[in-house]
Amino acid sequence: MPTLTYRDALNQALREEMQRDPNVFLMGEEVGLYQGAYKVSRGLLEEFGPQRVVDTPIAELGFAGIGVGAAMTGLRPVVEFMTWNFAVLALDQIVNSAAKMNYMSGGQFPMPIVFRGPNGAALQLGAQHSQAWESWLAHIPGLKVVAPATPADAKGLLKSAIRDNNPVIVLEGEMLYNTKGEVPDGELVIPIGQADIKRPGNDVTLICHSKTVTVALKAADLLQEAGVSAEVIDLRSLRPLDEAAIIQSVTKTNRCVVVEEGWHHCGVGAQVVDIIQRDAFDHLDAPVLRVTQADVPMPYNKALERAAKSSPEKVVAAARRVLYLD
Amino acid sequence: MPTLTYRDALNQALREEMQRDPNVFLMGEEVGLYQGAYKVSRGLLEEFGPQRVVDTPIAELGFAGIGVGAAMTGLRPVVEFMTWNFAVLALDQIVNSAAKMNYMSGGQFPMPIVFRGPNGAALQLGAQHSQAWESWLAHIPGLKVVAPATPADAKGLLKSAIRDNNPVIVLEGEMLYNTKGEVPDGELVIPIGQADIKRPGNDVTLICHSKTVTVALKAADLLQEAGVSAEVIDLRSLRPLDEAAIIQSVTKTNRCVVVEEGWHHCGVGAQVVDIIQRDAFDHLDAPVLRVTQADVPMPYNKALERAAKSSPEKVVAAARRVLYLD
Amino acid sequence: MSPATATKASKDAGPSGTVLSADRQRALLRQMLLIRRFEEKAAEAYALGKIGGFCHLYIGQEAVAVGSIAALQDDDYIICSYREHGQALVRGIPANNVMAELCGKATGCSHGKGGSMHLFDAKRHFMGGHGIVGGHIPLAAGIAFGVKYKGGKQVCLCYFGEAAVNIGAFHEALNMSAVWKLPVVFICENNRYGMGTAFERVAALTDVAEHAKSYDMASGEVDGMDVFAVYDATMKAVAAAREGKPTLLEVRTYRFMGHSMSDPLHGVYRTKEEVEEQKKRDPIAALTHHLRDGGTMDQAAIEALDAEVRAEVDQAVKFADESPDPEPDALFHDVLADGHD
Amino acid sequence: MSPATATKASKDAGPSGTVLSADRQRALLRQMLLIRRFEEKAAEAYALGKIGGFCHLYIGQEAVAVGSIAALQDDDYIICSYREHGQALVRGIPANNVMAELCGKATGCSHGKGGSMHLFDAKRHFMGGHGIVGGHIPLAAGIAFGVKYKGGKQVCLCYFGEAAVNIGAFHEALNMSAVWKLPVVFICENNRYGMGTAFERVAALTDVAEHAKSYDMASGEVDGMDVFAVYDATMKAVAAAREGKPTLLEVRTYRFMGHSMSDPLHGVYRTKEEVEEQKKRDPIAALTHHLRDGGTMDQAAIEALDAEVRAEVDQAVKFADESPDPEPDALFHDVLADGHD
Ligand SMILES: Cc1ncc(C[n+]2csc(CCOP(=O)(O)OP(=O)(O)O)c2C)c(N)n1
Ligand SMILES: Cc1ncc(C[n+]2csc(CCOP(=O)(O)OP(=O)(O)O)c2C)c(N)n1
Ligand SMILES: [Mg+2]
Ligand SMILES: [Mg+2]
Repeated sequence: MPTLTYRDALNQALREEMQRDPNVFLMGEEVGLYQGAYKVSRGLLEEFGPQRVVDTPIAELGFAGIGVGAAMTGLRPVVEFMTWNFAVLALDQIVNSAAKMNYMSGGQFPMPIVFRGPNGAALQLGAQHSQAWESWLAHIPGLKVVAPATPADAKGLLKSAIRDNNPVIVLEGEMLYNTKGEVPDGELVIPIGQADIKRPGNDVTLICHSKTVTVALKAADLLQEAGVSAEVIDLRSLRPLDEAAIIQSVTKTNRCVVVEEGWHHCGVGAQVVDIIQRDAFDHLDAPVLRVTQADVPMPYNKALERAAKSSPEKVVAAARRVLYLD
Repeated sequence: MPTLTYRDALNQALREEMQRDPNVFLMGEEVGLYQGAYKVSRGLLEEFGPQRVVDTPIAELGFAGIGVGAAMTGLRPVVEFMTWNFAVLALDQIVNSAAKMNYMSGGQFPMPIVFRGPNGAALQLGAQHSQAWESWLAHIPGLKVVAPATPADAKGLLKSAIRDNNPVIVLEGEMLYNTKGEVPDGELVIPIGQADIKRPGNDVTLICHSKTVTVALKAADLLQEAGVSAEVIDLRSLRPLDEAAIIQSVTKTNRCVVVEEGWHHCGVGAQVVDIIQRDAFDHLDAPVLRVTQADVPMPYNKALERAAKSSPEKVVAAARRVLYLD
Repeated sequence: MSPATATKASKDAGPSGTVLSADRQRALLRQMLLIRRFEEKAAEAYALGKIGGFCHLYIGQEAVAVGSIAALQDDDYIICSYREHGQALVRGIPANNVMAELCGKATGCSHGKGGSMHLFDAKRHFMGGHGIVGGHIPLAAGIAFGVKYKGGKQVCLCYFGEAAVNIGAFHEALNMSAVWKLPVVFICENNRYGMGTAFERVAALTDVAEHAKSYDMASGEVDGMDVFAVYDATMKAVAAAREGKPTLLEVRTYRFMGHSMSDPLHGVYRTKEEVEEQKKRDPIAALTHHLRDGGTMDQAAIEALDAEVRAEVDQAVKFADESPDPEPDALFHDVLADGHD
Repeated sequence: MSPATATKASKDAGPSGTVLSADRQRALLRQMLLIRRFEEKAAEAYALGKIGGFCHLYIGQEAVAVGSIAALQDDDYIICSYREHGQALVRGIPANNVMAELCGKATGCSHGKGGSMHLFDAKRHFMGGHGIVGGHIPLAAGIAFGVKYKGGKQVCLCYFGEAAVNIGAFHEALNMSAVWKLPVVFICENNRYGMGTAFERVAALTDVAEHAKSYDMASGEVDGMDVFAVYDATMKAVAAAREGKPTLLEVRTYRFMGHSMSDPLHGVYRTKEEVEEQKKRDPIAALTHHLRDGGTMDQAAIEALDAEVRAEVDQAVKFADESPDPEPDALFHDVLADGHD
């Protein structure tokens, strides 16, 4: 199987879907001539021309709305946000137009649109450029939300997102774009809503998504050294959540730690905990613990930033606590 | 003690704080000449003049930012959103400017600003005008978030909010404005971060805030008829959460239902559940259950809307389940 | 308005060159009356509690929807704010289904899920009423983008109030429409107030059309009480739009009712006298005068037409009354669309 | 630029009527050199990994910050985008503390929490660098609102790039500034590109100043490579702002470096030739020529000044290198401000 970067896997998904369906087009800042701020759209302008690879002004609210309007005419827009930090300006269109249009029209306007771009912190970008929005987006009925962690998942989920008749949020990661992994050529469609066991284990479940999958896998390595077998569940989809996969794992391990990039209060992990205590109450041998970003805006200083982020060490510490090892 | 409407209690808080401190001013759509879309600011233009009661254009992003800028010069702006539905346009200023300014400037710019207005559904306003944003706002470090349910709490919390040196979100309720209650004259300052036991009980804890306090109190009445003593905890403050009050009650009752107006997925209730299972794990005799809005955009039809909202009956049903009565 | 004006205006009507036939003039009157009578009944139904929530009437502004939509082909697109009953009716959504929607019934044009502010009809290319001020202006540009993308010849008409000019979305959408040469016409219905706020209190310049210049866009100022003037201006703008030249039209009109059914007709923000004065410009009175003076319709014919329209509206109320609520299950339908591409 | 121009320009400098003294002219050159040398060192420090994240240099645009801030009083306010090293230095934040901030040190002007994009100095009324394009434009209006509210006489200068003109916040802020007659000057630094996008590809009209007309606001177009022209235009605008008349200035400039340290200097979006051509307009070269030709400074004096500035910047690097990181506890400080009113 070919090895690709996460970036190229996304590029492949875009290219294949644009080849497959002339109604698919890409719009956003710098996606065309500049080949994408993070080069995800490299070569697409050359292959598909400026009508289908549309450079926009810096006007997130406006071009998100233009995407939604285009979807109302049956097109399948892929709207790229240079980063999700800037998409906060477009939330009105995402929430009030895209997520509600089909419902409030009584089913007359399906909304086959994708909003995608890198989410969460990279390195030392400071408070305004380091935000993980998944819990906000997952809160909203009418949206689907995916957050792939590997190149294969990125390709397969983006293809599903583009083919879906609903607005799908694709949360990528600046720190993931260069990571490599095996990606099947051609058709690879991963259904939205399925978690993936990234590493099987028996003693404790580590639930994670996007960038924290690496964190959890490293934590699992460290735990292995201490003789603890951790199962790593990558949620992949945050709305809908794969509740069955979560419950199945916790029913087996009886202990769980949830890791996420974003803030603690009302985060995705809180919802995961809610599901676990509700549906696996009698199987839990310890409270579920969470590892999240520190409850602060992201600081610029490198050491402070590192301390603010979730880490394998923090996950290990939490896992040891739910295992009553400390 | 005088009886006031929630509306007039807010009006009194605004008036007293504006009398007390010339740096306090009110801005928003229709707050002046029109006396407020919901008449919360009645009489303020006449008393304080157009410099301190400022009618704005429909430009939520812009005037929220102007409020933040004014706060940077030491003023204490109270920014009214006609409803929080429209504030989604202003989230960039609330999250990226107000909530982060003090942190990213290394403590040089405290942000004594209040953002307030009605939150959540009223009656048949449809999908775009019926949104409860508390879990989004409570997610953000750098903000405080309060959601008073009674006239006295409204007055006391708004006064605290105005005097606070941090951005405080005050979530009111269109359906609450006409409700009445006793409100002490003059100085009434309720510290932010303290829950309130609205009704003591022993068998089950009902946790609620804002409009769902009435729902929980009615449910408690119904449960009483069935011989169940419910304790009703009004969170009042959603960031910070009064974790001690929550844990104390659940430690006593061993069972809990969390009610909220907003959506389920990553709601405020999820965070409350997380805290309970983490800190009162050994005291829980049943999973915590949640009652929330149905996971749909709000429909216009009256019967569907009623079915979508949380209700005393739904709370009773959940309480009976955690009590293993059904 | 005089026959001469009407004829002259029609001659200037641009590519179509059409002088409106007597039949079409009568049809315009019928549409304006339909809106008026419909809105009167909606007010009644609101008072009776059959309609809930916010309900924004179009009384006083009828010439805008009627005159502008007369310039469209059936497959052109229309998108509106929450004040869209008029446009919905003129576009041909039966009064039955509009009234049923206002009453939240399953037979409503949005199946009872949308209500007064969210009328939709996909088949008729009626792209909705939208509730966030300015929010639908980018959608209009997007619809026009879709048309152009597919090589279609339709245009999109986008209606909004003057207060929306102060919000960012308007500017972002105008700029992109101009840059990408989209087939869209922006129709600003300047009724002088956004809720209780006079435009001049919140806009540095009340000349809405001036904004077009910043986007290198054509513009026009139109008397919104004159249905022919609106028609003419829209014909021109639509013809330009079909060639990829968007236009911003400022149509000067007035709302004879309160902002919504829950707001006062007048009060601190405008006087009773002002409203009375404005009512002398009633667009329906102007058109009936014109038709009578020009001999197109006599008083009896006008009254007959009005009676016909009243009957249609009564029937709509009956239809709505007798229609069922959506099934309880509908609560969970259409949150997501089924299927995949 | 010639002595004549400079003198003439200075004579036109508005209310102040000041002709810039030789000393002040030398001071302007010093500030421009300070920015240039500082940014060169920042690029070096970035390459060495001492600076992280995004780092946007000001090389090529020095005349804008220097010329405009020369028109201010010390207690006037300044607010900027993320491309604000130049303004911070000219406002008088010591190079030491700016460089330390870029390196995330506790001695930085934002105590290491802000970084390159978020330089702040409350005492000096330097209201920050801000990262969301357009986001700080309403803040500028709000600062001006605060000044006016308290009856102060200060103005607020607000810097942003031409690409910000396409975003809604710009329009909302301009409108309210005009309606409320706020003491603010909007300085659009038109360097022709937003990242890799030429303005004409994404703006219907490239004439930024045209937007002022929609807000009934004064405007001006200024040669941003001529420090005196910038000074004169700003003097005029600042004087008007103090009387409650905001101005929009479009200052035409050019960035000699890539958008940020992680972006290419040229490539698909602009050619190497274009950059070389533009470098002939180097504002520092223009000013040194003028000072030399006018006899204000000879080559030796210029070189001595440059050496002095280089030493200052070397010292700043040393200061930053030797400064400590913030304490680990700082992570949790200043999320909330203490105390109550
Ligand atoms: C963004 C936003 N802010 C506030 C509101 C509340 N609101 C609804 S209509 C309205 C006035 C709009 O006036 P205008 O655009 O002139 O349209 P008109 O009602 O006169 O037709 C306001 C403030 C809203 N719906 N959306
Ligand atoms: C709302 C928003 N969208 C996108 C970005 C990413 N971004 C940062 S700077 C920039 C270009 C801005 O260009 P311009 O305003 O001309 O300023 P310049 O960098 O040329 O000084 C972009 C797209 C952002 N910071 N904010
Ligand atoms: Mg209006
Ligand atoms: Mg630029």
